[in-house]
Amino acid sequence: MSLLSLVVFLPLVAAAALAAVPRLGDAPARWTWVAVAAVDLGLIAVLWLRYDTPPPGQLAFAEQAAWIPGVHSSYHVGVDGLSLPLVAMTGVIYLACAVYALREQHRPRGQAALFLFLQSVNLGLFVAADLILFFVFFDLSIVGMYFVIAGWGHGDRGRSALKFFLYTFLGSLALLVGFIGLYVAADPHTFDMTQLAAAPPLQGRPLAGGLVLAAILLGLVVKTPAVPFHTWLPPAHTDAPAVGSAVLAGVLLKMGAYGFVRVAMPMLPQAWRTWAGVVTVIGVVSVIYGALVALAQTNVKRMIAYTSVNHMGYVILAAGVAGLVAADTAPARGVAVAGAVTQMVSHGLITGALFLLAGVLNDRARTYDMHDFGGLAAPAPAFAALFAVGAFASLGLPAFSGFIAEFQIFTGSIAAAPVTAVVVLGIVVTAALFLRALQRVLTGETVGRSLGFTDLRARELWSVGPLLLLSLLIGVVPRPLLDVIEPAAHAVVGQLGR
Amino acid sequence: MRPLLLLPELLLAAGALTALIGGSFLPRQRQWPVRIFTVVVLVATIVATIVAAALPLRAPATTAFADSYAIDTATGVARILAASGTLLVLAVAADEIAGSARESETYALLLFATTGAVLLAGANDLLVLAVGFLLTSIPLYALIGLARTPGSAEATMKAYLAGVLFGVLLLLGVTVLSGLTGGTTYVELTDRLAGAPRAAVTVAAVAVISGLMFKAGGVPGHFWVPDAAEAANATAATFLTTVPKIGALVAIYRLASVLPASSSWPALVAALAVASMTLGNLAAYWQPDPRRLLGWSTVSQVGFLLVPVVAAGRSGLALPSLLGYLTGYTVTNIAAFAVSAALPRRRNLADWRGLGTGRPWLAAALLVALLGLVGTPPTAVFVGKLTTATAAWDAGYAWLAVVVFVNTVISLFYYLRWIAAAFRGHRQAPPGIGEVAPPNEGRPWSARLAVVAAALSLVVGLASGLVWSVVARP
Amino acid sequence: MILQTVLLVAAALFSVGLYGALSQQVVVMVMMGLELMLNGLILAGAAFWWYLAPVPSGQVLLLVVIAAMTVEMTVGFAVATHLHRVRRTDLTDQAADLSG
Amino acid sequence: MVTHVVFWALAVVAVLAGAAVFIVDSMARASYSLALSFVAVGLQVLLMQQHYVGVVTILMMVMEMAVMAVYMVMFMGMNPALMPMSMVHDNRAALAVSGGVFVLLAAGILLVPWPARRGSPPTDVTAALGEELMGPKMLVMSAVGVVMAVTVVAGVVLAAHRTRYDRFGDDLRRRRADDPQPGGVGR
Amino acid sequence: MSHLAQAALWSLVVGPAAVGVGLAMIRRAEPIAVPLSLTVAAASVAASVAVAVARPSVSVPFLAGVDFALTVDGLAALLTPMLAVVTLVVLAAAAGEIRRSRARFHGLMLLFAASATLTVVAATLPTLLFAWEIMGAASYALIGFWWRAEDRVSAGLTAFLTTRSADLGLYVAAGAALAGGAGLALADLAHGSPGWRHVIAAGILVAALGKAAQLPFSFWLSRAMAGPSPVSALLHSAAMVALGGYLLLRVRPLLAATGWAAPLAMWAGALTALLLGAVAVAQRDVKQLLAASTSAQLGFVVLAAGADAVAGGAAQLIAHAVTKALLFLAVGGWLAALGTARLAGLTGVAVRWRSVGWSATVGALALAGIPPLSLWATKDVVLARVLEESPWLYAVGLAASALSAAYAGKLLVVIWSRAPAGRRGAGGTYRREGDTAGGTYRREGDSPGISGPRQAPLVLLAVCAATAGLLVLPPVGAVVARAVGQSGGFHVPWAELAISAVIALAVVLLVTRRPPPEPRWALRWLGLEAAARVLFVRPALRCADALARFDDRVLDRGVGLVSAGSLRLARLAGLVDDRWVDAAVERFAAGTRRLGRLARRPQTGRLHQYYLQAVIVLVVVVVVLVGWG
Repeated sequence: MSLLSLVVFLPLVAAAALAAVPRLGDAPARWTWVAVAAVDLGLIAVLWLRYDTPPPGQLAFAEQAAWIPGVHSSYHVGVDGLSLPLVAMTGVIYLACAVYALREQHRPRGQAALFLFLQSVNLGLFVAADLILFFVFFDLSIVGMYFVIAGWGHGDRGRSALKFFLYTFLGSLALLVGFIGLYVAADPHTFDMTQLAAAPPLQGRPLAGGLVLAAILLGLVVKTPAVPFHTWLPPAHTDAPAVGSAVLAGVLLKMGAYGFVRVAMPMLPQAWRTWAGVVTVIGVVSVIYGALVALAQTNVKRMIAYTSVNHMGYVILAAGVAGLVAADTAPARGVAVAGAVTQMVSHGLITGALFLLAGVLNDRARTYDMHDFGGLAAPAPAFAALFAVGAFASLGLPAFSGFIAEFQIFTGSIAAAPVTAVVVLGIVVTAALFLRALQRVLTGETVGRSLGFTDLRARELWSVGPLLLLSLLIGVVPRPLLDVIEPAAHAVVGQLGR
Repeated sequence: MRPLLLLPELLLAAGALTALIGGSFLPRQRQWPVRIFTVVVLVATIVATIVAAALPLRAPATTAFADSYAIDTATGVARILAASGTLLVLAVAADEIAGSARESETYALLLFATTGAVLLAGANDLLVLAVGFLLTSIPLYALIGLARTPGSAEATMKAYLAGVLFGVLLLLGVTVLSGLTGGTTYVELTDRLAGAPRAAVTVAAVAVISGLMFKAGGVPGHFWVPDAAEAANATAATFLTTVPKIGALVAIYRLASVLPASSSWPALVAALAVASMTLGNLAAYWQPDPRRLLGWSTVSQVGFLLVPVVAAGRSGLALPSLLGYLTGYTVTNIAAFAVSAALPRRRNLADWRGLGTGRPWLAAALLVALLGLVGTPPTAVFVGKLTTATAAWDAGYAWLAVVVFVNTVISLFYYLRWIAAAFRGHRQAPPGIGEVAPPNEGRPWSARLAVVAAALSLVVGLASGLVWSVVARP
Repeated sequence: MILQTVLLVAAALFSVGLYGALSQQVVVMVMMGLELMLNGLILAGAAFWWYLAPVPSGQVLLLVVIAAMTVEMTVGFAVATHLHRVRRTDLTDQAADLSG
Repeated sequence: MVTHVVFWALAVVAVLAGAAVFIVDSMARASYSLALSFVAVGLQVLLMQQHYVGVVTILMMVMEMAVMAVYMVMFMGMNPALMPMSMVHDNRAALAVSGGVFVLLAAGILLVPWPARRGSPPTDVTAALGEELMGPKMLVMSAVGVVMAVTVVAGVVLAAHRTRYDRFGDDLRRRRADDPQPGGVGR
Repeated sequence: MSHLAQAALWSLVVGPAAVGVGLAMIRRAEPIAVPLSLTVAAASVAASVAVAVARPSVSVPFLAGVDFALTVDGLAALLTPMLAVVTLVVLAAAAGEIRRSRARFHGLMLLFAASATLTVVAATLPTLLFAWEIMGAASYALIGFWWRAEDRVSAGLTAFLTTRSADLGLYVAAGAALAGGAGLALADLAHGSPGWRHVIAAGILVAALGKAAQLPFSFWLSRAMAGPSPVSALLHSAAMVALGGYLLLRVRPLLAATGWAAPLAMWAGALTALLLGAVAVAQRDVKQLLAASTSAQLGFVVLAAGADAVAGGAAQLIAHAVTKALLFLAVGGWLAALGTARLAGLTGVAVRWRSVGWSATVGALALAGIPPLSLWATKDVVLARVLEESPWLYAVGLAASALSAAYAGKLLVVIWSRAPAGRRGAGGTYRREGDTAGGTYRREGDSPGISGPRQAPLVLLAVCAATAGLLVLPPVGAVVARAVGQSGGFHVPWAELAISAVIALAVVLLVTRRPPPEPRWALRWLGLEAAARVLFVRPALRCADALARFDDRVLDRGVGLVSAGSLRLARLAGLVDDRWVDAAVERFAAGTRRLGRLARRPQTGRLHQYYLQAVIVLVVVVVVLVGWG
């Protein structure tokens, strides 16, 4: 059991322990969660420190063990520049959630176990190097999130959870169909990602390649989510608990986006090139559409949910642009892909923080509606400050990670496909909607539910603060992150050239 | 001749008779020795199978009684599965019928039916097939009728009449086939069917396969399944939705691989598969009674199980994936039924509220079992679905793989209805079966079985490499 | 008297039996219909044996058919009795609670 | 020639008797006509040189129908002579379907190019059958034996509602079985 | 180059930024806020002088293939100290004026100043954009500093949105630069591939005009007046607006390389100088007057950038910066004292507060271009250069300078004229006009009257405003010209200087005789808001009309119209989202449920019907298979 497997399965073991020990009190359960999450993050830090970029097409810390030899599927894990940042981001967000949930009253033991389970699943997905393994974790994450929403949510949670489950499960099965297509097309048959990426099947078979890609895209796009497959997102977020939303937006959405760079692009380069235009359009539409719809929301959580559609739209756009292979745009497309991966990390941190803050609103005032608040800055200055910082970070202000990501995506996309310049309108709309929200909720005379609003408690401060701080850090000193990402990004672009 | 090759079957049949006779001398409350004996017989069967398979002194695959019975991996796996399936069912019986007047007879009937299932699976001769059909069907009628309730009587009648009709069909097909070829063993069929008139062969194929669909419980022979699952007692319901299917599906596989492609049997099987899974899923959609819901879900599972049969002879994955899926299906389905058997009074999904808080382990078992039946990784059925769909695609039936997964989405809905009910809040139930349930509400053995079987389905899924190495033996 | 003619007679018996099985309400009468179908089957089997393949296995098949018929009927009587005892009816239509 | 005449006569008898089963208005008569139809078929089988099977058919069916008549009167408690009955449903559909099936079967029978006869019948069919049973088809016959046993068990379990524990007490200690009417086993 | 200088350069940016963020975030920093910020500001003055002398340049790797690079070239060497000094002075003045939330105020100001400095020394596009956007955000926070007043916050929102939409130009330019292949360093932009070069130039031009409040973006500046007057003093003089012009000065080779960008910039600058000058003349509110004059004066800088008169432009920037800072601080003092910003309310203030009055007078005279004060010289050096380009532009420039003399004169007349009694009532009418600035100054709880410490900086600024003209006059001028790399060497256009001096004096005298006209179009800032409405909302209207009824009431909603228009669109999108996309899924689910009910039909419970179904199914199957196979 090497370090990587330890990182992945430590939370799972802890979850099993928590679930098995029936007489465990609430406080110990909560603190166990925090402790395990912290240890896991520490292990991830060790991982990062001992990481050195593997040669293209290979993985660091790779492990392989036979699993289902009959279909050439194995337990194969490893990390590279695409997955390592996401792994780290996952660890951070789960730790933040653990801290945030320290005051959870409703079945804390179950919640801790469930979230630890989810953490294992998500980490596993990001390190999986075998399609079936990938799918296993992909599906289990859906199951776990279903119980998070149905068990700890509020509002019409049952329905939202069911909708989420059916929607994303449909997507995951489409994904599985695509995977089987890859397997059958590969010669020799295999589910191994590295082999499939090394010798992409379905080259020179446009129809079959297109169909398989379509299945995979459907699965990923539903999860990402992109217009018009995003309608499960707002209800799920609105009814999910704060930590649930943070994990859902911060980590689960990335699974879809990660699939683009990990599965779809390297394994179906030709089909991807053929359909890159479509993907680009989907991305552009998601960006603009998500921003506009978010602008129309008066429910803070719904608004943030729709900005997720907008932000993930940038990722899809970059992925699509990367496929628009032209003469000398390879470096630019590399920049775009690097920006996409950065965006995944950045969006995870920032949106996670914003959702936790929105959770504070509901925790104090039992509502998310902007109109119920006003002048909140007076009673809750700390909340106001963090919310403002989060908002500016999310609208892509420099010195925050969002700028790094979006700047790369913009420059890369515009350089590779000048038409995509329209998406810059997105950041103006985003700015408008966040400033409007700030004005509605924080400024003006203190009225409505703002009266008697207690400011952030320590646990909330210590869960949200670090996330934003990290985003700031990335925004000011991006090199450590980019040094990890860029080689892998350029490798992906290189693979697309085949 | 080599009758020793049939040692497991002999053990089962002899064990059945012994249990029957031995039981008749035991006082009603003390028939447990028969149960123990049955367990011993089943374990012995499994051991015998494994030993025989492990023995190096014969070629991996052979036949007995002049080609009329095949001894190969499929038969071996079927023996093990049928025996262990019955073994697990005994746990349900231990709660339900312990001390009842017909306990010994029940064990005897279970063993007989198991024998029949194994005979079906191994049948390499049309006549053996027909007799195996009888041998599995007849005990089932009695088992369904065991619970002397109006419902069970009705279910018995329906199962019986359906059985006879499809038996006639089976015999019709057998008659035509043997008439055309002048032989009954599959070896002869393979040689001679090629030249036979296509129309006649097609009619015969339809007749035989649909006759077997009665035992498998798929379209068009599915009508009795939900009724029996609902009305029969838990022991019978669990058994007859699990063990006979093993025999029937392996039998269908063997027959299909004998038939000439000109009889377009793949189209037939594919059609039956799609019909079964779709009808089963849709009909299960609104069932209020968990037992009946499971009954319909088994219909849909048969549809999934038929998928690899379509690929028979076209993909090397066909047989292993079928056997693998059968393994996963057996444990998972038994787990699901065991959960419903553990709380026999909750005959409406609404009654299951608060299970998650009241009986966490049982709830977990239910969760694993149902999600397993959906095909959620990493349970055994997931591996089954994955491999079978892959086999179908590999054999050029990509659309069938797609249909499989579309149906999986549909199936998700009704399984979730039960899960959601079980995990939603506390339960406002009529007094008497409230949260503080009387100790006799729960049935300990069934509950244990549920947890064990659920765990098994997880283990089989995770250790599918091991399972595969068994089912993929040459 | 050639194969086809015999088979036609068998088919006639089979269809008559099928009609009975479909139309009768009393369980025992339905059973009679099924028996009649088997009857036709016996005739067809015999004809196949005689005209196509006069090999012993064909005879065994006929025996199996007869055995099956007997067995099914025996169980049938038991089922009918059971139904009659538990539900006080011998009509299929009066035992139609389980549905949907 | 003679055989032809006889065959056709028997054919007519068999089919008509078969049809009569569902026309006559009492179960007893129905069972008798079924028996008649079976006898006719048995004779036809005999015509086709399969003496053993033919005889077995005839004997078995006569016995079975006798049993059925008795059964009717005993259990169903209906007097065959008096009780007229026509209990049919969906008659039209049944007619249509069975008619259609007959047409299809006939069409198939007439259109299918039946293969030529393989080999010739053994000199002593019955002996050959015996050897077949004791030889290659032993498994089948032994399985049939098991089936018979199962049938007994199943039949008893279903039909007999009074178990040994009702007759001899839960611990089977009772010397004399107490039966509702005298004359059971264990007397 | 010494590491010391590099450290100084870093500290110049990092120091204020870090301290600023700290002050703004940490709540208990209130007591130490003012001393700390003043110390930092003073320190950065020293550092700025150091870097101005040593001209260091530093860089760290930032994004793919492009560094986070700072460099101090001649231009930056001129501006950095000016920026630092003005910041220090304004902060010192603010120490007296802002009494509550000092920590937040000084923190934001320092952050703002730091980002401005970074903008000045930025050497690559990402670095520039980095500073540029933070500057915008800080300005938002500062304009909306008194967040309890909704209108101030929304004024900040307007400013931020307008400038950010202009900033999109920089994003596009960055993309183009990456594609152009010449790299993202500001110096290399001119060498991009010809096709992309135009895109780069266009993008930068838009961004710069937006920040510099040139036409057509000028209107945000008038809303920006809602902020505290120290903010205006910094934002309008040295920091944000000025840097728009500065950017154009930085990239003039690029503008020249494209061929069309330079003339465009010249015309934009000239027209802004002319029209906004007219606007300034027409204003009745002193802050609005000064705001308009800011746009106008920066017009000369943009003009200079286009005409490649870097030295003149830089000097103009500096001179204008000190002058404007001076005027805003002075006016701010009066506002605080009197509670009104209306010109009519300020009559005779110079008589009441002499020292402030005299400083303000020097500023006003400089603004008017009266020799030998600063703007007189700087402006005319630029104009002289323009004359070589085209006489028309020169004419426009002269007219513009005449107008500047006019509004400066107008201000002078007001502050020196004898005050009629009952002036106080003016405040009331003033409030009724809807601008709440006057009304809200009271809330800050400032004591009326201009205290001692406030006067020192004013005097200092007045001296600078008087003497900054030396930057273009011998002997310093030659040095400056060489420093900034002025093409064509250094010479003093005595003739033009004389002409403009005469014009300025004449206009001022004229204004003192009879007040200038106040045309409505000018009073309303040329109806630029209406223009924005037409340009941005009309399309929005058209889409919205196609999508849903989008009523005209929106037309009254002022500047927020762009967002209002898209708001409607957005609501519709939201509707579509719920009604169609979602509904499709729901419908599918419903269909499945119905099928579920349907599928239970065959299970009638009647056995003979099962028989029928089975037989029929089989017959059909057989027929199909036999027929089809």
